[in-house]
Amino acid sequence: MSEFEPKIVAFVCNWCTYAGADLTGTSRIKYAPNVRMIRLPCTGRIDFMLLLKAFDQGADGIIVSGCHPNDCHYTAGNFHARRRWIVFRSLLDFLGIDTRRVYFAWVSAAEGAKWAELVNLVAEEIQKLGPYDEYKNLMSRGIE
Amino acid sequence: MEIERKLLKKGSLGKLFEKITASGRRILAPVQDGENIFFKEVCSPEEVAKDYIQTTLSAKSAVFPACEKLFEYKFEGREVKIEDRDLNFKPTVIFGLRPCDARSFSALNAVFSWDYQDELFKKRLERTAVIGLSCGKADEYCFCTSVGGGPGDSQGSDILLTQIGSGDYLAEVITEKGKELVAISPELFEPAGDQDKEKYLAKLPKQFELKALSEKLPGLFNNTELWIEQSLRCLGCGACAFVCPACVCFDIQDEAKRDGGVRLRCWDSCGFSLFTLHTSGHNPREVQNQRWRQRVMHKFSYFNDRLGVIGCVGCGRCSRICPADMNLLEHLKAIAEAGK
Amino acid sequence: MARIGVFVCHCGENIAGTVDIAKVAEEAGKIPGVVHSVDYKYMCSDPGQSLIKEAIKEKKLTGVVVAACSPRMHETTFRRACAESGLNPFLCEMANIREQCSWVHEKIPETTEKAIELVRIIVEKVKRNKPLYPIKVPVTKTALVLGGGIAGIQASLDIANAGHKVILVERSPSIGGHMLQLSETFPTLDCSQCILTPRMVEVAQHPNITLYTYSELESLEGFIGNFKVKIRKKARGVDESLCTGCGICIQKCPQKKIPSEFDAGLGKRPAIYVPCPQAVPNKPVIDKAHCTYYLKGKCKICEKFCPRGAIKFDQQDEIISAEVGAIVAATGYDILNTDFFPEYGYGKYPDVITGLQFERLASASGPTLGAIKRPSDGKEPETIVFIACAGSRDPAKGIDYCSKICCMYTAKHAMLYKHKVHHGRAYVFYMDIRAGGKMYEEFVRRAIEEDGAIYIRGRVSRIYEEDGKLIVKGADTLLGGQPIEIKADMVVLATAMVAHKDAEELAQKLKVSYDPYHFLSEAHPKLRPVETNTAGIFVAGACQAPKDIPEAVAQASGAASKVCALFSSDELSREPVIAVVNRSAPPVFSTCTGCFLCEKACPYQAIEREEIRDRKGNLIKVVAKVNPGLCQGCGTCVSLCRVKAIDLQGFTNEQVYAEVLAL
Amino acid sequence: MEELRKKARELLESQAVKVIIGYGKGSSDQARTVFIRKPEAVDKLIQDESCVQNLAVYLLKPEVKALGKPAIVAKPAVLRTILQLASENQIKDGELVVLGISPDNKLIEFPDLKAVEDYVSGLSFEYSDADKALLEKLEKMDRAERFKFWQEQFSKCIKCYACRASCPLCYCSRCVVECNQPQWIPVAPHQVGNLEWHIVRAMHLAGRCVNCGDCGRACPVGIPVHLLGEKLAEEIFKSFGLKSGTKVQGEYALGSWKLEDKEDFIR
Repeated sequence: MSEFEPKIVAFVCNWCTYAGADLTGTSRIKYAPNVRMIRLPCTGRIDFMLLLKAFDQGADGIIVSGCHPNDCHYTAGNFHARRRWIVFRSLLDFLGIDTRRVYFAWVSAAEGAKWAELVNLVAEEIQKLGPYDEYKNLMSRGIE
Repeated sequence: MEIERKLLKKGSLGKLFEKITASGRRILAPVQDGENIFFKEVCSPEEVAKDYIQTTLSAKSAVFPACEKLFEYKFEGREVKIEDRDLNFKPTVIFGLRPCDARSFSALNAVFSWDYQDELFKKRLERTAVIGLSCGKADEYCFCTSVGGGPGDSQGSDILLTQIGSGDYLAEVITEKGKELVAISPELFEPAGDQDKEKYLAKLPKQFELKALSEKLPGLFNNTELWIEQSLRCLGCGACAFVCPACVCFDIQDEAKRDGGVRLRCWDSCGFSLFTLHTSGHNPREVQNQRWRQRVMHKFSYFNDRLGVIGCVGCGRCSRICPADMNLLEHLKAIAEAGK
Repeated sequence: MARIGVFVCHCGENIAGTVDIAKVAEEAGKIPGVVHSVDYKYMCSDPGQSLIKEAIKEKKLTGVVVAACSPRMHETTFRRACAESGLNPFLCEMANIREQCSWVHEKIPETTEKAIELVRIIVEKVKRNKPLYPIKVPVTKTALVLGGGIAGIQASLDIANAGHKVILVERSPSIGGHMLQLSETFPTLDCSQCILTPRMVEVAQHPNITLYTYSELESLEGFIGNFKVKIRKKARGVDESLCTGCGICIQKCPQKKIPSEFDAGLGKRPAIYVPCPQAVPNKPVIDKAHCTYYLKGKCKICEKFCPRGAIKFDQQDEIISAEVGAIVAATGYDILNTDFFPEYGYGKYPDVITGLQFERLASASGPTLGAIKRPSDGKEPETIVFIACAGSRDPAKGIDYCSKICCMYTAKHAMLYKHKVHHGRAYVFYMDIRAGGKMYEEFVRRAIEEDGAIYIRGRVSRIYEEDGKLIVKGADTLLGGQPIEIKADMVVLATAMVAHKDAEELAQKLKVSYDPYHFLSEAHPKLRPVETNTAGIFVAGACQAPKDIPEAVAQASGAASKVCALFSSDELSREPVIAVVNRSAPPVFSTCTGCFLCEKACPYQAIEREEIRDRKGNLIKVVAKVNPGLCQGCGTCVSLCRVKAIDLQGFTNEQVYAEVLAL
Repeated sequence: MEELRKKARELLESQAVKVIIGYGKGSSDQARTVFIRKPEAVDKLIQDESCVQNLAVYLLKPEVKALGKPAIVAKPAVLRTILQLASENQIKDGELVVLGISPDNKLIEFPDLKAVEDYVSGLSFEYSDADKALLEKLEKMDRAERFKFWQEQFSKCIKCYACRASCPLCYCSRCVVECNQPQWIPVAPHQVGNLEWHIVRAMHLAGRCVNCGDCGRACPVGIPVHLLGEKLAEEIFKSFGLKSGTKVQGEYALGSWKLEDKEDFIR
């Protein structure tokens, strides 16, 4: 059996984390290649349903990242997002969905190194957790 | 075929289940789940719910699942490859189906083999045998006798069991399929002797004249006041349709992913406003009273006109579960008795 | 059907070094909808761009994906190239296979695989891109400047001199602000009033400036280029058009003992007054809280003596409406006051004063005409203790920040004192000396070395009075915390600069954000220092953060130049990446339910209410509408909208969903 | 009950309202909603323990609106619903008469919605003992067990949307599950479709749900969906100090924020 390669999907804001990840590139800091980025203007734009869709697509881990508090390009998008994630995480946990697989982070445009560390950490931890079969197995259920 | 009357000992059920399972069939039977009773796959009679009037859902999903795959497709480069679905369904025996539910299969069949022969439905039905169970009890929601059925009605069952005083069952073998089931384990089916089946059946007087109802309905189409009056408290959910053993409306859904997808058939309900919504934004059944009218008219008028059956078996489920207490029987009575 | 072109860039070896470019181009070519897929050494070069332009025409492309560097780098380049070839620029997107792929991974198959997927994600997005067009908003070329301190004056003059109309609103009776109260200014020690008053006069006389003093912003509506403001012109009790500023009323007023705001409470003024002789406009106001007529219903002495009949006791507040295209908030600061320092005895001992009070003592126009005298007995102080950071940098007082100007003015105060009282002793307690600025460090050194100010690093713990002296107890942290006690005649507290008490209210009126200290927030701390998060509203001076005169002036000029840039054309063009509320045919009209929960969440107050009516004018429903002038495109409303009635152009639900489905 | 009937008669006779939305005798031992439009019909109104449905669900229904100005019989949960609907711009003061029913079945009259707000502020709202016990049981489970529990529950779901239809706050003219460009939530009642439906419904009601429990009562297959609302209401109160349906102009928990909102889960 080939070694498990986690599938990681990252939803990031354009102004901080996407720029931070660009900086990781310009600084030539290496990180795990199994992350796919979806760029949105702001964490405020990240609909919780996108995370569900990512799991549907077979994601083993998800990263949601944006500007640090008070740094939001749109002043408050990240604050709205933070509230949304507090509630959403509570719901996921209540439903028994593995919140260890959803990572929230503030990565600023200056934190190229933090981005690399984050991706590596997530890749490593998801590697340990293994594929998210519990969710993937739901996909075929209930269809006769 | 002439109905054969046999006696199935209460103690023989276990053996019967064993034999049926061993023959490669699965058994669906009512199983208690909290306050509800659902048809689930079982292996022994111990798992089967006791002493119930009606299951929460009918056994409709055995022949018409809530969500079934029609076909799958895959992208291969720029080509699309379609994979038809496997029609080799596992033979199924539905045990403990009430006579009303058993009757519903003919209503379903009437639709699925009307102008178009629905392969999936037909194949499933072909491979399904019904061991019905007569009703010794009824509640105030039951009205099978008013729509042509009865607590001991055998239509739709391949074998109909009626529990008699001793706890044993009078088994009426009704169809060839029934005979096949008996043949799996003929030793369990003893001669019945002289049993008065009627004695063990629930007493359920007719509540209204079906004929009167059918005759009045066409003239009531434009009686908006009546429909509003009846449906004002209706919330417009699909619960009544989904618990109904005779509702057949479905929706086709394509679920696409990156490399392919699947086409699904799912239950739908005329109670939803979306059911008739046009792309233009126009909705011919814009408000709930129109949808309620459709529900009543379809089941008791259009269905009958086109297919010679009515779309209701009097199981009473829709009224039992309705969150707004829309009591169908009450409404039908009101219509049938109007102007009397 | 989509016809997408994919253009894969080698970026020399930058991408090609780790990613198998040929394979990316080949695999991209297999994605449904892609009709053209090529690679090139440098896509951003002229020949590279030509490849794109030609393919758009030849292959009739409906969308372009450039797989190269970050969109933050070259999106504009490639979008422009598309536009030149007749393709709407918003139909072009970039897949970032350099910064987020080739530069961060090794040369392994997974890297190429990732590049292919990144391209696929963007292809799926572009298939759903729609042509977008810049949003045009008309601009009213009049600016509103709030605050007539040095920042407001500078901004007003700069804008007015550029040929645009300015409305300057000042809430006190005269413009000039705190700068007018100062004695001399660091590091040059030139007279504050000497440099400021000519500017004040210029404002008053400028044909492009309409000045409203003793006035405040009442309300604000609208958006960039199109604000509607209401200004409350408070009743002065004096008809300005009749008053010549002769000052007889001021002399005759029987109330003479009112503490003068201008003199920071050290001097007195009558009930009808101008703040200072240099006031602009030099026309008095009646202080209704102290005027005998308003209090007791009789007096009217001023009215009797006024040769022009300008006194109008029945004058009412006036609401002035105006339309403006831009707003500069330059409302300044306040100083921390009174009971904030019980340990220093401020308010209890008259000779413990604030820095601003010292300015008035040292000012030639002040209550002592420039002589340094104790407020208690008018004696010349032999020893003065100056305490820097009185409140500033003190989390216990709720002020974590540095007030920035105190180190400098404290050095100046010590210097001015020594210049006037040669034998006097000036002690300065400080935490750090912050003298960053042109000639600032030299200035402080001069105070210490030439003028002999004694600097003690440490904080003062307590001040109390004993035998007519103020006992200042502190510690010298440079000497290991050795306790120090100084018998002083006067103590000057370099009190913190704070936001006005009503700064929060102003921010809410302007719909701009503010920090926890109620200073107005700039749009970006580094790169957009004079803009606010509300388009068309700018900040200047100390209302944004503590700052000294040159900084306030520089920021004011910066804000003015932003306003002028905004006024440079008749229409303003904005990025079309904004939210829109869907509209559809009857009977739906819009799927918006009108719950307006988005209205509360929008950081820009861009959500408006629109009434949908039938032909007879009956209200059908009220739905949300996004004001394109205000929306900045964050998309918070989009995630919040339960029915998905709002979508964000450029990042629509369909686009983003398709991106995820491409994973 | 007589008090209520008397008031209802007065309102109808004086034409102050056109219809009374209240409870009447239903099938079996249930109560059902009745729409009383004539003063002589007020005796159909009943008020006892069997009256559980949240009648506010009818306030926004077009056919009911067409009847004219309503008076609504409102137990405490309905009062909260009314306040929540008001803060969502769906109903306005003066558009309806609220016939409050106190927890001990006494009639309370409210001159306006502000009075409803004042009354509601003095009430305490507790979850039922059965709900509390089930919530506690779920909290005690480990994550995987909870997952199993809910998957078993959701496997019963047939997407009849009775939860949605019975919910007075599910008033969207087009529910997100009916939006198909894109189709965020699968329409099909398969396992993922069911899970996502219940997640999205819980999220869309988070900060809005007044915990009347009608969705759980309406479910024909017995899924305790109302627990999701109860859990999130708890979380929102704990984290943000907000409680839906307590103010005429209430703050929407997910449409506001505070600098000090917790972020211990954010790296």
